[in-house]
Amino acid sequence: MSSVTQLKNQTQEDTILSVNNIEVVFNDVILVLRGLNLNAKRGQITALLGANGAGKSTTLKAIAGLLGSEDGEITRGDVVYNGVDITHMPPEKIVRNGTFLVMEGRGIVQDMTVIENLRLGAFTQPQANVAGDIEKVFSYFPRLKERTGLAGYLSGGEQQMLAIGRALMARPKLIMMDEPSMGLSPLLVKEVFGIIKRLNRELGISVLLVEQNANMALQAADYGYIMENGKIVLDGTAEELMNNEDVKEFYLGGGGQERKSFKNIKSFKRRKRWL
Amino acid sequence: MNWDLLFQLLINGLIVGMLYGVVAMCFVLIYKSTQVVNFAQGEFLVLGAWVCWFFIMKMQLPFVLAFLFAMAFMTIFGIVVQMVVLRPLIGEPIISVIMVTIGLSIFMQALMNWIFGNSAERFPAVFGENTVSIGGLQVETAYLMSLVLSVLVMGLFYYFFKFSRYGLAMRATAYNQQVAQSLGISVKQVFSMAWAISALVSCIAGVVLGLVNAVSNSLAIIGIKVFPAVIVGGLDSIIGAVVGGVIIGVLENMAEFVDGQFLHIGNMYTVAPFYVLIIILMIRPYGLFGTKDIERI
Amino acid sequence: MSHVPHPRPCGDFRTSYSDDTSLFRTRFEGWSIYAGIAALLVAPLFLNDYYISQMLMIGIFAIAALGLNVLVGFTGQISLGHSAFFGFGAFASAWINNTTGLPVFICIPLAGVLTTAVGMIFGIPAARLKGLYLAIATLASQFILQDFFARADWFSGGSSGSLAETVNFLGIELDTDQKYFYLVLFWVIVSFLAVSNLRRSRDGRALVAVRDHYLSAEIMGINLTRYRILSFGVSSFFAGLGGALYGHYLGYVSVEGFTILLSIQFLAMIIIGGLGSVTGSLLGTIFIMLLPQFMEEAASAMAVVFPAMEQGKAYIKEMSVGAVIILFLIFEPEGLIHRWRMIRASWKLYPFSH
Amino acid sequence: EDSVFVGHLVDYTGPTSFVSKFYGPGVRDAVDYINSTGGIDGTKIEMETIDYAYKVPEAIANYKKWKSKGMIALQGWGTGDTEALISFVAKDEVPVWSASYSGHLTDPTGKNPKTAKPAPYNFFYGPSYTDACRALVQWAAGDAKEKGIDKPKFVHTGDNHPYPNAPKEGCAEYAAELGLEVLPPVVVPLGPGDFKAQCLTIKESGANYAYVGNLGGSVISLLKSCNTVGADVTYMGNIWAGDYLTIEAAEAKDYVFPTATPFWDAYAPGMDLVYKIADMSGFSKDAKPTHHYIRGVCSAFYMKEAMEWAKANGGLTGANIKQGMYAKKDWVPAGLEGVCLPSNWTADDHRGSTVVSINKGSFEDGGVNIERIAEMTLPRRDDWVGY
Amino acid sequence: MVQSGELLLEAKGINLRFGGIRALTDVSFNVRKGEVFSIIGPNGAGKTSMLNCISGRYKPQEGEITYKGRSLIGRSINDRAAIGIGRTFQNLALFGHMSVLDNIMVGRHHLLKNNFLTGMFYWVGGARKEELEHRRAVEDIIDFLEIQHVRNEPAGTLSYGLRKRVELARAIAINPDLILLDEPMAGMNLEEKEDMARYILDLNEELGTTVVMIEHDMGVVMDISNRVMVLDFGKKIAAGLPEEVMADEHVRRAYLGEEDELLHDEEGEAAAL
Ligand SMILES: Nc1ncnc2c1ncn2[C@@H]1O[C@H](COP(=O)(O)OP(=O)(O)OP(=O)(O)O)[C@@H](O)[C@H]1O
Ligand SMILES: Nc1ncnc2c1ncn2[C@@H]1O[C@H](COP(=O)(O)OP(=O)(O)OP(=O)(O)O)[C@@H](O)[C@H]1O
Ligand SMILES: [Mg+2]
Ligand SMILES: [Mg+2]
Repeated sequence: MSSVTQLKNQTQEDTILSVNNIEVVFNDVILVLRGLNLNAKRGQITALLGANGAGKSTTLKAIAGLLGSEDGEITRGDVVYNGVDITHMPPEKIVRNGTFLVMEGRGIVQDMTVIENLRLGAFTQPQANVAGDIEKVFSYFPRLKERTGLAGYLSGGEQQMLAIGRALMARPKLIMMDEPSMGLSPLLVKEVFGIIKRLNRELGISVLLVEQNANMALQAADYGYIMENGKIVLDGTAEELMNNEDVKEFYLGGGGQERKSFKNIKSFKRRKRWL
Repeated sequence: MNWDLLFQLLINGLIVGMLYGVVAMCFVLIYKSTQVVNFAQGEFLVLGAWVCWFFIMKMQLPFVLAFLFAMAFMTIFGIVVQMVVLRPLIGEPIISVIMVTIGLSIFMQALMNWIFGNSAERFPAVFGENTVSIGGLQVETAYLMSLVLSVLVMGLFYYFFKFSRYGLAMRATAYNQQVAQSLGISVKQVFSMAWAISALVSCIAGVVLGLVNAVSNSLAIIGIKVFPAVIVGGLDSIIGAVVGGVIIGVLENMAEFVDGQFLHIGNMYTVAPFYVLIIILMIRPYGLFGTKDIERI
Repeated sequence: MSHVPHPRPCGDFRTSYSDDTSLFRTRFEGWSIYAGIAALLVAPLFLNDYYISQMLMIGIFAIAALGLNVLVGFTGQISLGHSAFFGFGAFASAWINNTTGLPVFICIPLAGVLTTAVGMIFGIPAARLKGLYLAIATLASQFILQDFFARADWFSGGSSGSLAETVNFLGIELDTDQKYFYLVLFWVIVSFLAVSNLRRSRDGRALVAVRDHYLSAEIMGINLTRYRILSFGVSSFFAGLGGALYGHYLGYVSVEGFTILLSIQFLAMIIIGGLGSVTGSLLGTIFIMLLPQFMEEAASAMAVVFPAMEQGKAYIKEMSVGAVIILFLIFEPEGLIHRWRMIRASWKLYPFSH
Repeated sequence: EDSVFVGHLVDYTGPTSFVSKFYGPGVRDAVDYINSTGGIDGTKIEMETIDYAYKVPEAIANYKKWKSKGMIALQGWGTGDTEALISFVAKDEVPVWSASYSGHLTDPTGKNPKTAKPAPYNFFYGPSYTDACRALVQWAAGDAKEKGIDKPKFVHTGDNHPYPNAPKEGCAEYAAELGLEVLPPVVVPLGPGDFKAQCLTIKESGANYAYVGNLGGSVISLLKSCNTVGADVTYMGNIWAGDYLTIEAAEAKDYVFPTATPFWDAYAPGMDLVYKIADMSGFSKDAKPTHHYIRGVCSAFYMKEAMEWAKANGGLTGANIKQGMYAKKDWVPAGLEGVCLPSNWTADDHRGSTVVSINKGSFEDGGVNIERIAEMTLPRRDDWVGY
Repeated sequence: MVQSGELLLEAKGINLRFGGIRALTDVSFNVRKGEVFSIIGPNGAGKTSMLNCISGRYKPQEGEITYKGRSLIGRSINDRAAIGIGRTFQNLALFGHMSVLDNIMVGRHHLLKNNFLTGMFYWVGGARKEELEHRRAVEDIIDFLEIQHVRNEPAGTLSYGLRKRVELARAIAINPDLILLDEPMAGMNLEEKEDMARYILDLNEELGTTVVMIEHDMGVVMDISNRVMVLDFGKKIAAGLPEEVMADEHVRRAYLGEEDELLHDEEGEAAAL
């Protein structure tokens, strides 16, 4: 279980994104990713799970080329998107190539209105599409339509909706989402996952999903990775993972037995780590 | 009470203030898209004026042509400076970038001293009439040119920021470079654009200053003089910059009036705008047109 | 701003909390600083006037730069008017001495206190203003104070300036650079210790908290207005102290010396040294004070090799000063102190720490 | 002893570079010439020129550096550094020839109650700012009479700074004494800008004569603005504010200013030496030097002869050189007849000369015309020492 | 269990508007000493705004909030810490450039006595002694929340989940009687949520701190809260014991989604959300 399962019987064409053995270092000294391998298949939803601080967000930023402004860099390995090496490509090119990251903490532009934020999402798109796409986003998130003020005054969940909506404006081929369900009400979580599935099925957009809500994520995903301490420690099809005892216990809650109440967990804790 | 003098000073304030406004606009542009305060603004103005002067006096070109060449030169200069000096600092703390513009101003000042000398040089007469009379006040024709040009430029900016996606891109870049990058905006491109436009407008303002005052490196001081105008108007508002410029221009002249006629304290001209600046800011902490920070938690 | 890590030696050898809050990261660092101070104490016996006066001036300006670093580095309030407070201290000390006849060595800290009060008055807008709006409001204090100096004959002697007596400490006339050096050294040590201590105690933390996130700082019980204004006070105190030392060193204080250009230089010192870093304030001051002289030497040396350069020497020197600042920031945007930390970290941590 | 060390402060890149880049080379070239002709009776002057860009701390740093190199004299520059160095040079016994002509530098003993601080080691060549201004108002009084102006009005313009303010009080007092009406001073910033507001005030006040206390870009802006506004005022510049470059850039009309030497192309027996000096360095090759260059030459030659005296009378020390400045009466350096005015320095009066030439210049038909219109000799009044 | 304790916090008729937006309409509720009180509701319902009213960031146009019997309206924001109200934030509000330790020490601000002067003379004015004492307390909190390993890291470089924990630590450092938690478990996986739940319960049971919590994870809310209030469009639509609230028609529709699905698979759903 401790080895990284390599891709089996997958031809190159099926893989839209492959991350090969990358290492990421911050400030020249802090090593965060230590040889991470990951593949996202075209037209599929790939989930990336892991504990706090495992390096999930860092992985996504590395793929999107956004480490520069945090003084981080990829020191080893490469990232290949659609057969093109994008390891050191400037981020705007990566976006133009069709990869879009919805950042953790949402990254909406607070001092712009909702519409302006959406238009910004379509920065790389022909301007003719914009009006139609905005309507489409509003149809997904009707609540946004009513908010005419600055995005900074939106509630946390509304900001999250806006961030997702903005990603759709870019019409990406591969969408990477960093905890899309964070801060959303249960009803909306369901809706958002519904939307993700629809995008995937109807438009064929590939998705790389970082999620803490493992249950939801694995239900939606085709394939999943679990990472810890900057490395992938387990991977498999969503089904395989859902039936894995450890995954069940630490990510899904209750492994077969009855669900534990949060009340009764108290101080007892069995800590299992793969590494 | 000398109404006539008051009236003339008022007109003068309006007109001079308009030029402050144009210079202030150069600041706002760079600030709006990169959050950087350009301390080399004054040097940009002077360089623009020198280059235009050079084309007229040394290359014997007619004014209009020289002006156009100077504008082209400055646009390229803005881009080059941006590429060599500012691009490596993308993503670094803003205050370091501000410091770099201070270094740039030291560098440019010395370079211009070397190339163009430290004396003041006369601009040849470029208008048929050097002055025109407005409301009984003789005003340099150059100011009218700046007026026309600045209205034009302002209109363009307004359109640019309101409707073009590059306007949005600039604001997004100013907000957070990482976020902008994640949206497919090339921060480098935005920087280039901002500096190019700002240098271009600087050239216009610089040439007007040169026409009015003769060109000399010490004109660079205007770069700092317009800070109050920028702030009164609101750091990120193009319209605010112009309004702020006019307010400061009028204030200076009114201070001169009150001082010269009644108080005889001296120096009110320089200092009074700063008192008013503080008062305005205490009432409106973001200037007249500046956008408020979002204070949400 | 990206986040600066503070790598410590691998493995934590500290065994108590007081160790952990110690001013020095390692015992070695502590000893080197003691040794440095000891070396400075005997320096006047060995070095000539020039070096002593250089160190003395660096000391004076470093005190003021340190003050600015409290304001800009700790609290995050940019000030473009620091040299006015520096000047105020210089005038104030001379004024107190000339009017009350108090001994000069007492007037110097008193001038600091007086400048604190003035700084807090000019800090009032900070209660409402943020960022560059505040920065430019401080520009107002620069011009208003400068105007005041040129006008207030009773205080500053107006535009003709005022005299500052030499310091007499317990009968010893500190009339040579060598003697004055000790007075400056004393205040440098006191100031740097004070600010280092401030940084690790309640109010220093509060200032940094205000800088990093004032909204949550307020909810954590920090009175924003109070701390914003107080940080102007603290900053002005050191400016005033430095200014007073400067005034009595020159013996003569004139309004000409305290312009916006000097304010910008102070800013340059702390940015190049490292914002929010006590040691950085000193390093930055050394850098900015010595750079023109170094460039002068370099340009002269070049002119010997290339006689054609002789003519443009002065310009080349100024241009190099600008260019070095630019290059330095491109190479090390977070200041000397950051570079120093990185160097030290890579000695200890290389290749990787975690 | 085959060389002595002298410091030389210049501002080629700072706010006063406009004039320093003429005055500085004057000193520099003169010293080079002196060295090439045998120095101080065989002793070479080793002079280091440093551009301190008008930054006082830098000036002090260099002063200290030079002091430790054994500097015995200093060729200084502006008001800022000169004032900052007064007590150092007095303590260190280093005579200074500054280009700051503030009146209070002329009181070495502090005998005038208005002198805040005696300046025993400070010298300069030429009239003090106050004396030059007095000469101007003296001329103005005569001019007004000629023009039939009944009660002429005089106004001081300039920033509220040591340099423009230096002559403010003394000059106004003398103007009043001469029967001019003294108007409240008009403050004009030291940097360039649009000064139509100030010009309107001047115009409105009905002033006839305006003293221009600033220099460089500020003066140009003021003259241009006032020309636009159309005030009928005679502008009288201080010595640094008047030269052909200023007149040309400002396109000035009938601008009056004082000098203490001939102009570059004027004839005087001593000018041959000046030309020779300038030829040696090629300074006059590209452009015509302003008269500030010539004052620089004078400044260097007075230093030279004082040094010669010192060498012959006890050795080249600062204190001896200072004594050397008092040795001669109606002193004109050898070879500079008609260039440097006969000067007298005494142990309690550092006013070298009180003779002021008054000139008027205009920009006409694309060129500058300057004519000398008067020479004023001021009395050496005791109450004017240091003031 | 804590059904009838004395009232700690009481809000009456709170109305809050931003221009045309009615963020809160006539909301009243009370919190008893020692209980865990949860606020739930759809996005944009006004939950965070409610906390902001309590902690003084927003001033409701109408209504009254009393805490320990005294009115909170009109008190300055920075007073909140001194009277024992601690708080965490939905959109992380740590001091990014300060170390984790210093961040938590800031929480002790109102408990510390040293000031600029005594702080500068660290050794003589007793500042050192005091700092070290409080440092000890802070280390206990660090141990309690198991963040020893990041103690000296600048907070801004931590991962999202860790930052949430540091925020909690900072709020605990205030020594609050009432702690307001805004989605403390967002961005955490199950295991981490369990940890968090344990911290909150320990805090509540062992230190007696009253907890007001906003949370979208129904599993957590159901399990650890004593009472729940539901907001929707700024209005209070239900309140009471968790089970009662869950049973409410309106809540199920507006907040949890379609009824039948819930009824169908209540267990799994609750765990997942
Ligand atoms: N800019 C940075 N500088 C230094 N260290 C960093 C930086 N960004 C992240 N790290 C470190 O990298 C590690 C991984 O962080 P990352 O944000 O990728 O975690 P994550 O898996 O997304 O966690 P979470 O679920 O909490 O969001 C953490 O230990 C964090 O401290
Ligand atoms: N300062 C403000 N200015 C304008 N509107 C605001 C402001 N603060 C909140 N709002 C609006 O008030 C409503 C309630 O916001 P609030 O943040 O309280 O929601 P919430 O219940 O916390 O939602 P979420 O679960 O998404 O965080 C939202 O529609 C929001 O847009
Ligand atoms: Mg993350
Ligand atoms: Mg919320």
